[in-house]
Amino acid sequence: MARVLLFGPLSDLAGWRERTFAPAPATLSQLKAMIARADRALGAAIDAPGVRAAVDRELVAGDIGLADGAEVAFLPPMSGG
Amino acid sequence: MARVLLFGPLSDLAGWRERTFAPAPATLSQLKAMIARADRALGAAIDAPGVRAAVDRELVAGDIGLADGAEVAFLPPMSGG
Amino acid sequence: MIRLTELPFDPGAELTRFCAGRTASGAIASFVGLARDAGGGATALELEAWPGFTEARIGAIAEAARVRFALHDLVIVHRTGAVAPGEAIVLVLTAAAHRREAFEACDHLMDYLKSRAPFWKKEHGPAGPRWVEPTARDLTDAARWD
Amino acid sequence: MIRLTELPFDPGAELTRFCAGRTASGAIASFVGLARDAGGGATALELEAWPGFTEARIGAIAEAARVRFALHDLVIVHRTGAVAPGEAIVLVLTAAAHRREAFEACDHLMDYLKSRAPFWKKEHGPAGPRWVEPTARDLTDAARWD
Repeated sequence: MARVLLFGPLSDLAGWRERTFAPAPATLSQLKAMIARADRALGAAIDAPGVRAAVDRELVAGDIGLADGAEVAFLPPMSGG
Repeated sequence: MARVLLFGPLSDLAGWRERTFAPAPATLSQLKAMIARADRALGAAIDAPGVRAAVDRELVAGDIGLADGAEVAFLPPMSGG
Repeated sequence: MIRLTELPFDPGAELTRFCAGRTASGAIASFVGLARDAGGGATALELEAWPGFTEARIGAIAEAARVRFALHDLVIVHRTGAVAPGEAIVLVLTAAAHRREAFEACDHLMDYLKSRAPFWKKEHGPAGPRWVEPTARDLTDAARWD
Repeated sequence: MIRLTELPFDPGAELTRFCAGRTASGAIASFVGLARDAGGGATALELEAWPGFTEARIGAIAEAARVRFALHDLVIVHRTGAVAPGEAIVLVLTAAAHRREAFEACDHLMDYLKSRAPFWKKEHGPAGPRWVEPTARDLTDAARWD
Protein backbone atom coordinates (compact mmCIF):
# COMPACT_ATOMS: atom_id res chain seq x y z
CA MET A 1 0.00 0.00 0.00
CA ALA A 2 0.92 3.68 -0.26
CA ARG A 3 0.07 6.35 2.29
CA VAL A 4 -1.07 9.60 0.68
CA LEU A 5 -0.99 13.03 2.36
CA LEU A 6 -2.80 16.07 1.00
CA PHE A 7 -2.16 19.70 1.95
CA GLY A 8 -3.87 23.05 1.55
CA PRO A 9 -6.64 23.24 -1.05
CA LEU A 10 -6.09 19.60 -2.08
CA SER A 11 -7.34 18.26 1.26
CA ASP A 12 -10.30 20.65 1.16
CA LEU A 13 -11.14 19.35 -2.32
CA ALA A 14 -10.77 15.67 -1.38
CA GLY A 15 -12.42 15.90 2.03
CA TRP A 16 -9.50 14.02 3.64
CA ARG A 17 -5.89 14.66 4.63
CA GLU A 18 -4.43 11.19 4.79
CA ARG A 19 -5.50 7.89 3.23
CA THR A 20 -3.89 4.58 2.25
CA PHE A 21 -4.17 3.17 -1.25
CA ALA A 22 -3.84 -0.60 -1.82
CA PRO A 23 -2.60 -2.70 -3.46
CA ALA A 24 0.80 -1.01 -3.44
CA PRO A 25 1.34 1.03 -6.61
CA ALA A 26 4.73 0.38 -8.22
CA THR A 27 5.25 3.96 -9.37
CA LEU A 28 4.09 7.49 -8.62
CA SER A 29 2.18 7.58 -11.92
CA GLN A 30 0.35 4.36 -10.99
CA LEU A 31 -0.60 5.91 -7.65
CA LYS A 32 -1.89 9.03 -9.40
CA ALA A 33 -4.01 6.84 -11.68
CA MET A 34 -5.47 5.03 -8.65
CA ILE A 35 -6.31 8.38 -7.04
CA ALA A 36 -7.92 9.62 -10.26
CA ARG A 37 -10.09 6.50 -10.51
CA ALA A 38 -11.29 7.06 -6.94
CA ASP A 39 -11.83 10.84 -7.35
CA ARG A 40 -11.59 12.38 -10.80
CA ALA A 41 -11.45 15.99 -9.57
CA LEU A 42 -8.67 15.16 -7.12
CA GLY A 43 -6.81 13.25 -9.84
CA ALA A 44 -6.84 16.36 -12.01
CA ALA A 45 -5.87 18.63 -9.09
CA ILE A 46 -2.78 16.63 -8.09
CA ASP A 47 -1.63 16.72 -11.71
CA ALA A 48 -2.06 20.49 -12.09
CA PRO A 49 0.99 22.65 -12.79
CA GLY A 50 2.57 23.91 -9.58
CA VAL A 51 1.65 20.84 -7.52
CA ARG A 52 4.80 19.08 -6.24
CA ALA A 53 5.06 15.54 -4.95
CA ALA A 54 7.23 14.40 -2.05
CA VAL A 55 8.02 10.71 -1.59
CA ASP A 56 9.13 9.73 1.90
CA ARG A 57 9.62 13.47 2.61
CA GLU A 58 11.85 14.15 -0.42
CA LEU A 59 10.57 16.35 -3.25
CA VAL A 60 10.60 14.43 -6.52
CA ALA A 61 10.33 15.51 -10.16
CA GLY A 62 8.71 13.30 -12.79
CA ASP A 63 7.81 9.66 -12.22
CA ILE A 64 9.55 7.53 -9.60
CA GLY A 65 9.28 3.96 -8.27
CA LEU A 66 7.47 3.51 -4.94
CA ALA A 67 8.43 1.00 -2.26
CA ASP A 68 5.56 -0.78 -0.51
CA GLY A 69 4.47 1.47 2.36
CA ALA A 70 5.77 4.66 0.71
CA GLU A 71 4.47 7.98 2.01
CA VAL A 72 3.49 10.26 -0.85
CA ALA A 73 2.54 13.89 -0.23
CA PHE A 74 0.99 16.22 -2.80
CA LEU A 75 1.95 19.84 -2.22
CA PRO A 76 0.02 22.62 -3.94
CA PRO A 77 1.76 25.99 -4.56
CA MET A 78 3.43 27.07 -1.34
CA SER A 79 2.70 30.42 0.23
CA GLY A 80 4.12 31.39 3.60
CA GLY A 81 4.83 34.69 5.32
CA MET B 1 29.87 89.99 14.45
CA ALA B 2 29.35 86.40 13.28
CA ARG B 3 28.92 83.42 15.55
CA VAL B 4 30.83 80.35 14.30
CA LEU B 5 30.05 76.73 15.24
CA LEU B 6 32.41 73.84 14.56
CA PHE B 7 31.51 70.13 14.57
CA GLY B 8 33.33 66.81 14.63
CA PRO B 9 37.02 66.88 13.74
CA LEU B 10 36.90 70.64 13.07
CA SER B 11 36.30 71.48 16.75
CA ASP B 12 39.01 69.02 17.79
CA LEU B 13 41.41 70.76 15.39
CA ALA B 14 40.49 74.27 16.51
CA GLY B 15 40.21 73.53 20.23
CA TRP B 16 36.84 75.29 20.41
CA ARG B 17 33.23 74.64 19.39
CA GLU B 18 31.77 78.11 19.28
CA ARG B 19 33.36 81.55 18.90
CA THR B 20 32.34 84.99 17.70
CA PHE B 21 34.24 86.88 15.03
CA ALA B 22 34.10 90.67 14.86
CA PRO B 23 33.75 93.03 13.14
CA ALA B 24 30.85 91.45 11.25
CA PRO B 25 32.04 89.89 7.97
CA ALA B 26 29.85 90.89 5.00
CA THR B 27 30.10 87.51 3.30
CA LEU B 28 30.87 83.88 4.05
CA SER B 29 34.17 84.15 2.15
CA GLN B 30 35.18 87.16 4.29
CA LEU B 31 34.40 85.14 7.41
CA LYS B 32 36.51 82.25 6.12
CA ALA B 33 39.41 84.64 5.52
CA MET B 34 39.10 85.99 9.09
CA ILE B 35 39.15 82.43 10.44
CA ALA B 36 42.19 81.54 8.30
CA ARG B 37 44.08 84.61 9.57
CA ALA B 38 43.38 83.54 13.19
CA ASP B 39 44.19 79.82 12.59
CA ARG B 40 45.74 78.79 9.28
CA ALA B 41 45.15 75.03 9.77
CA LEU B 42 41.47 75.62 10.61
CA GLY B 43 41.13 77.96 7.65
CA ALA B 44 42.36 75.17 5.35
CA ALA B 45 40.15 72.58 7.07
CA ILE B 46 36.88 74.52 6.68
CA ASP B 47 37.69 74.96 2.98
CA ALA B 48 38.39 71.25 2.38
CA PRO B 49 36.17 69.32 -0.04
CA GLY B 50 33.25 67.68 1.78
CA VAL B 51 32.92 70.43 4.40
CA ARG B 52 29.50 72.12 4.18
CA ALA B 53 28.50 75.45 5.63
CA ALA B 54 25.14 76.27 7.20
CA VAL B 55 24.10 79.88 7.70
CA ASP B 56 21.38 80.40 10.27
CA ARG B 57 20.72 76.64 10.14
CA GLU B 58 20.30 76.47 6.36
CA LEU B 59 22.87 74.61 4.26
CA VAL B 60 24.42 76.94 1.69
CA ALA B 61 26.50 76.36 -1.43
CA GLY B 62 29.12 78.85 -2.61
CA ASP B 63 29.49 82.33 -1.20
CA ILE B 64 26.63 84.17 0.48
CA GLY B 65 26.04 87.50 2.25
CA LEU B 66 25.97 87.44 6.05
CA ALA B 67 23.73 89.58 8.21
CA ASP B 68 25.29 91.01 11.37
CA GLY B 69 24.89 88.37 14.09
CA ALA B 70 24.68 85.49 11.60
CA GLU B 71 25.30 81.97 12.93
CA VAL B 72 27.65 80.06 10.65
CA ALA B 73 28.29 76.34 11.16
CA PHE B 74 31.00 74.35 9.41
CA LEU B 75 30.00 70.71 8.95
CA PRO B 76 32.63 68.12 8.03
CA PRO B 77 31.55 64.93 6.20
CA MET B 78 28.54 63.49 8.01
CA SER B 79 28.51 59.95 9.26
CA GLY B 80 25.66 58.60 11.34
CA GLY B 81 24.35 55.11 12.01
CA MET C 1 17.12 29.11 14.77
CA ILE C 2 13.86 28.05 13.10
CA ARG C 3 10.62 27.92 15.07
CA LEU C 4 7.02 27.21 14.13
CA THR C 5 4.43 28.20 16.68
CA GLU C 6 0.67 27.91 16.96
CA LEU C 7 0.65 30.67 19.56
CA PRO C 8 1.03 34.44 19.13
CA PHE C 9 4.59 35.68 19.67
CA ASP C 10 6.16 39.09 20.28
CA PRO C 11 8.63 40.07 17.52
CA GLY C 12 10.06 42.78 19.77
CA ALA C 13 10.96 40.29 22.50
CA GLU C 14 12.73 38.18 19.86
CA LEU C 15 14.65 41.22 18.63
CA THR C 16 15.70 42.16 22.17
CA ARG C 17 17.01 38.63 22.74
CA PHE C 18 18.73 38.59 19.33
CA CYS C 19 20.62 41.83 20.01
CA ALA C 20 21.63 41.00 23.59
CA GLY C 21 25.36 40.70 24.16
CA ARG C 22 26.18 41.01 20.46
CA THR C 23 29.43 42.97 20.06
CA ALA C 24 30.76 41.49 16.79
CA SER C 25 27.82 42.12 14.45
CA GLY C 26 27.24 45.72 13.42
CA ALA C 27 24.04 45.08 11.50
CA ILE C 28 20.70 43.51 12.47
CA ALA C 29 17.94 43.52 9.87
CA SER C 30 14.46 42.26 10.55
CA PHE C 31 11.13 41.75 8.90
CA VAL C 32 7.75 41.20 10.53
CA GLY C 33 4.74 40.13 8.48
CA LEU C 34 1.53 41.15 10.20
CA ALA C 35 -1.91 39.71 9.49
CA ARG C 36 -3.96 42.48 7.94
CA ASP C 37 -7.61 42.75 8.77
CA ALA C 38 -9.25 41.55 5.55
CA GLY C 39 -12.75 42.00 6.92
CA GLY C 40 -13.27 38.31 7.63
CA GLY C 41 -13.73 38.51 11.39
CA ALA C 42 -11.65 37.26 14.30
CA THR C 43 -9.43 35.06 12.13
CA ALA C 44 -7.41 36.85 9.45
CA LEU C 45 -5.87 33.70 8.06
CA GLU C 46 -5.11 30.06 8.69
CA LEU C 47 -1.66 28.62 8.02
CA GLU C 48 -1.04 24.97 7.39
CA ALA C 49 2.42 23.44 7.61
CA TRP C 50 3.72 19.88 7.36
CA PRO C 51 5.38 19.33 10.74
CA GLY C 52 8.99 18.25 10.38
CA PHE C 53 9.09 18.68 6.60
CA THR C 54 8.38 22.42 6.80
CA GLU C 55 11.11 23.05 9.39
CA ALA C 56 13.58 20.96 7.38
CA ARG C 57 12.90 22.90 4.17
CA ILE C 58 13.18 26.26 5.94
CA GLY C 59 16.37 25.01 7.59
CA ALA C 60 17.88 24.28 4.19
CA ILE C 61 16.85 27.73 2.89
CA ALA C 62 18.30 29.36 6.01
CA GLU C 63 21.58 27.47 5.85
CA ALA C 64 22.08 28.45 2.20
CA ALA C 65 21.37 32.08 3.09
CA ARG C 66 23.75 31.98 6.06
CA VAL C 67 26.60 30.96 3.75
CA ARG C 68 25.62 33.17 0.81
CA PHE C 69 25.35 36.37 2.87
CA ALA C 70 28.05 35.56 5.46
CA LEU C 71 25.51 35.86 8.27
CA HIS C 72 26.66 35.72 11.85
CA ASP C 73 23.24 34.54 13.02
CA LEU C 74 19.59 34.33 12.00
CA VAL C 75 16.17 33.61 13.46
CA ILE C 76 12.97 32.64 11.68
CA VAL C 77 9.68 32.37 13.60
CA HIS C 78 6.54 31.43 11.68
CA ARG C 79 2.96 31.01 12.87
CA THR C 80 0.77 28.04 12.03
CA GLY C 81 -2.95 27.63 12.61
CA ALA C 82 -5.39 30.51 13.03
CA VAL C 83 -3.91 34.01 13.10
CA ALA C 84 -5.93 37.03 14.23
CA PRO C 85 -5.76 40.48 12.54
CA GLY C 86 -2.73 42.43 13.77
CA GLU C 87 -0.81 39.37 14.93
CA ALA C 88 2.66 38.59 13.60
CA ILE C 89 2.67 35.81 10.99
CA VAL C 90 6.41 35.68 10.41
CA LEU C 91 9.61 37.17 11.81
CA VAL C 92 13.03 37.05 10.15
CA LEU C 93 16.12 38.37 11.98
CA THR C 94 19.58 38.49 10.41
CA ALA C 95 22.92 39.54 11.92
CA ALA C 96 25.94 40.42 9.80
CA ALA C 97 29.06 42.54 9.94
CA HIS C 98 27.57 45.20 7.62
CA ARG C 99 24.11 46.36 6.72
CA ARG C 100 24.04 45.37 3.03
CA GLU C 101 24.43 41.65 3.85
CA ALA C 102 21.93 41.81 6.72
CA PHE C 103 19.30 43.56 4.55
CA GLU C 104 19.79 41.33 1.52
CA ALA C 105 19.65 38.13 3.55
CA CYS C 106 16.44 39.26 5.27
CA ASP C 107 14.86 40.26 1.96
CA HIS C 108 15.94 36.98 0.34
CA LEU C 109 14.64 34.85 3.21
CA MET C 110 11.25 36.56 3.07
CA ASP C 111 11.04 36.05 -0.70
CA TYR C 112 11.74 32.35 -0.28
CA LEU C 113 9.35 31.97 2.65
CA LYS C 114 6.62 33.60 0.57
CA SER C 115 6.80 31.18 -2.34
CA ARG C 116 9.15 28.28 -1.55
CA ALA C 117 8.51 27.24 2.05
CA PRO C 118 5.87 24.55 2.62
CA PHE C 119 3.01 26.59 3.99
CA TRP C 120 -0.54 26.86 2.73
CA LYS C 121 -2.51 29.91 3.60
CA LYS C 122 -6.25 30.48 3.77
CA GLU C 123 -7.32 34.12 3.95
CA HIS C 124 -10.57 35.05 5.65
CA GLY C 125 -12.23 37.90 3.82
CA PRO C 126 -15.78 39.27 3.76
CA ALA C 127 -16.72 36.57 1.19
CA GLY C 128 -15.39 33.77 3.41
CA PRO C 129 -12.11 31.87 3.40
CA ARG C 130 -10.06 31.26 0.26
CA TRP C 131 -6.70 29.62 -0.36
CA VAL C 132 -3.98 32.04 -1.40
CA GLU C 133 -1.28 31.27 -3.94
CA PRO C 134 1.94 33.29 -4.26
CA THR C 135 1.37 36.40 -6.36
CA ALA C 136 3.18 37.07 -9.64
CA ARG C 137 5.27 39.59 -7.70
CA ASP C 138 6.17 36.97 -5.07
CA LEU C 139 7.43 34.70 -7.85
CA THR C 140 9.49 37.39 -9.61
CA ASP C 141 10.82 38.62 -6.26
CA ALA C 142 12.02 35.11 -5.39
CA ALA C 143 13.51 34.64 -8.87
CA ARG C 144 15.80 37.66 -8.28
CA TRP C 145 17.98 35.38 -6.13
CA ASP C 146 18.26 32.42 -8.51
CA MET D 1 8.78 59.78 14.80
CA ILE D 2 12.38 60.95 15.10
CA ARG D 3 14.22 60.70 18.42
CA LEU D 4 17.79 61.40 19.48
CA THR D 5 18.82 59.98 22.83
CA GLU D 6 21.94 60.09 24.97
CA LEU D 7 20.77 56.99 26.84
CA PRO D 8 20.81 53.34 25.75
CA PHE D 9 17.49 52.16 24.31
CA ASP D 10 15.96 48.76 23.58
CA PRO D 11 15.19 48.25 19.86
CA GLY D 12 12.95 45.30 20.72
CA ALA D 13 10.73 47.42 22.96
CA GLU D 14 10.42 49.95 20.11
CA LEU D 15 9.45 47.17 17.68
CA THR D 16 6.83 45.80 20.08
CA ARG D 17 5.29 49.28 20.40
CA PHE D 18 5.48 49.84 16.63
CA CYS D 19 3.60 46.60 15.83
CA ALA D 20 0.94 46.96 18.54
CA GLY D 21 -2.58 47.31 17.21
CA ARG D 22 -1.49 47.56 13.58
CA THR D 23 -4.04 45.80 11.39
CA ALA D 24 -3.63 47.73 8.13
CA SER D 25 0.11 47.33 7.47
CA GLY D 26 1.24 43.89 6.37
CA ALA D 27 4.94 44.66 6.40
CA ILE D 28 7.31 45.96 9.10
CA ALA D 29 11.00 46.20 8.23
CA SER D 30 13.64 47.24 10.69
CA PHE D 31 17.34 47.83 11.00
CA VAL D 32 19.44 48.05 14.14
CA GLY D 33 23.02 49.29 14.00
CA LEU D 34 25.01 47.91 16.93
CA ALA D 35 28.30 49.32 18.22
CA ARG D 36 30.95 46.72 17.53
CA ASP D 37 33.73 46.21 20.01
CA ALA D 38 36.69 47.77 18.20
CA GLY D 39 39.07 47.02 21.05
CA GLY D 40 39.04 50.55 22.41
CA GLY D 41 37.61 49.84 25.85
CA ALA D 42 34.31 50.73 27.47
CA THR D 43 33.36 53.30 24.83
CA ALA D 44 32.99 51.95 21.29
CA LEU D 45 32.23 55.34 19.77
CA GLU D 46 31.11 58.88 20.42
CA LEU D 47 28.40 60.49 18.34
CA GLU D 48 28.05 64.22 17.99
CA ALA D 49 24.88 65.83 16.66
CA TRP D 50 23.74 69.43 16.27
CA PRO D 51 20.62 69.59 18.46
CA GLY D 52 17.62 70.85 16.51
CA PHE D 53 19.40 70.92 13.16
CA THR D 54 20.07 67.16 13.17
CA GLU D 55 16.44 66.29 13.98
CA ALA D 56 15.20 68.71 11.32
CA ARG D 57 17.45 67.21 8.62
CA ILE D 58 16.44 63.66 9.55
CA GLY D 59 12.82 64.78 9.56
CA ALA D 60 13.16 66.02 5.99
CA ILE D 61 14.81 62.75 4.91
CA ALA D 62 12.08 60.76 6.66
CA GLU D 63 9.24 62.78 5.15
CA ALA D 64 10.63 62.31 1.64
CA ALA D 65 10.94 58.55 2.26
CA ARG D 66 7.40 58.37 3.64
CA VAL D 67 6.04 59.79 0.40
CA ARG D 68 8.42 57.97 -1.94
CA PHE D 69 7.76 54.50 -0.48
CA ALA D 70 4.10 55.05 0.53
CA LEU D 71 4.94 54.28 4.15
CA HIS D 72 2.16 53.98 6.70
CA ASP D 73 4.51 54.86 9.53
CA LEU D 74 8.18 55.07 10.50
CA VAL D 75 10.41 55.47 13.54
CA ILE D 76 14.03 56.57 13.72
CA VAL D 77 15.93 56.45 17.03
CA HIS D 78 19.58 57.54 17.06
CA ARG D 79 22.07 57.66 19.90
CA THR D 80 24.29 60.62 20.65
CA GLY D 81 27.23 60.82 23.05
CA ALA D 82 29.25 57.82 24.22
CA VAL D 83 28.06 54.39 23.07
CA ALA D 84 29.36 51.17 24.64
CA PRO D 85 30.15 48.01 22.63
CA GLY D 86 27.00 46.00 21.93
CA GLU D 87 24.64 48.96 22.40
CA ALA D 88 22.26 50.04 19.65
CA ILE D 89 23.43 53.14 17.77
CA VAL D 90 20.47 53.49 15.45
CA LEU D 91 17.06 51.94 14.86
CA VAL D 92 14.88 52.41 11.78
CA LEU D 93 11.35 50.96 11.63
CA THR D 94 9.12 51.18 8.55
CA ALA D 95 5.53 50.05 8.07
CA ALA D 96 3.97 49.58 4.65
CA ALA D 97 1.27 47.57 2.92
CA HIS D 98 3.80 45.21 1.31
CA ARG D 99 7.32 44.05 2.06
CA ARG D 100 9.16 45.53 -0.93
CA GLU D 101 8.26 49.10 0.09
CA ALA D 102 9.03 48.47 3.78
CA PHE D 103 12.44 46.95 2.97
CA GLU D 104 13.44 49.57 0.43
CA ALA D 105 12.44 52.45 2.69
CA CYS D 106 14.42 51.01 5.60
CA ASP D 107 17.48 50.39 3.40
CA HIS D 108 17.20 53.90 1.92
CA LEU D 109 16.84 55.58 5.32
CA MET D 110 19.91 53.79 6.65
CA ASP D 111 21.94 54.79 3.59
CA TYR D 112 20.98 58.42 4.09
CA LEU D 113 21.60 58.32 7.85
CA LYS D 114 25.06 56.88 7.18
CA SER D 115 26.25 59.69 4.93
CA ARG D 116 23.72 62.52 4.83
CA ALA D 117 22.47 63.05 8.37
CA PRO D 118 24.36 65.56 10.54
CA PHE D 119 26.25 63.22 12.86
CA TRP D 120 29.98 63.03 13.49
CA LYS D 121 31.37 59.79 14.80
CA LYS D 122 34.56 59.08 16.70
CA GLU D 123 35.53 55.42 16.88
CA HIS D 124 37.55 54.16 19.83
CA GLY D 125 40.02 51.50 18.68
CA PRO D 126 43.18 50.04 20.19
CA ALA D 127 45.16 53.03 18.82
CA GLY D 128 42.81 55.53 20.46
CA PRO D 129 39.90 57.56 19.10
CA ARG D 130 39.64 58.67 15.46
CA TRP D 131 36.96 60.49 13.48
CA VAL D 132 35.18 58.32 10.93
CA GLU D 133 34.07 59.53 7.52
CA PRO D 134 31.50 57.70 5.40
CA THR D 135 33.13 54.87 3.44
CA ALA D 136 33.21 54.73 -0.35
CA ARG D 137 30.53 52.04 -0.07
CA ASP D 138 28.37 54.32 2.10
CA LEU D 139 28.56 56.99 -0.60
CA THR D 140 27.74 54.64 -3.49
CA ASP D 141 24.97 53.00 -1.43
CA ALA D 142 23.38 56.40 -0.81
CA ALA D 143 23.78 57.39 -4.47
CA ARG D 144 21.60 54.41 -5.51
CA TRP D 145 18.57 56.45 -4.43
CA ASP D 146 19.40 59.72 -6.20
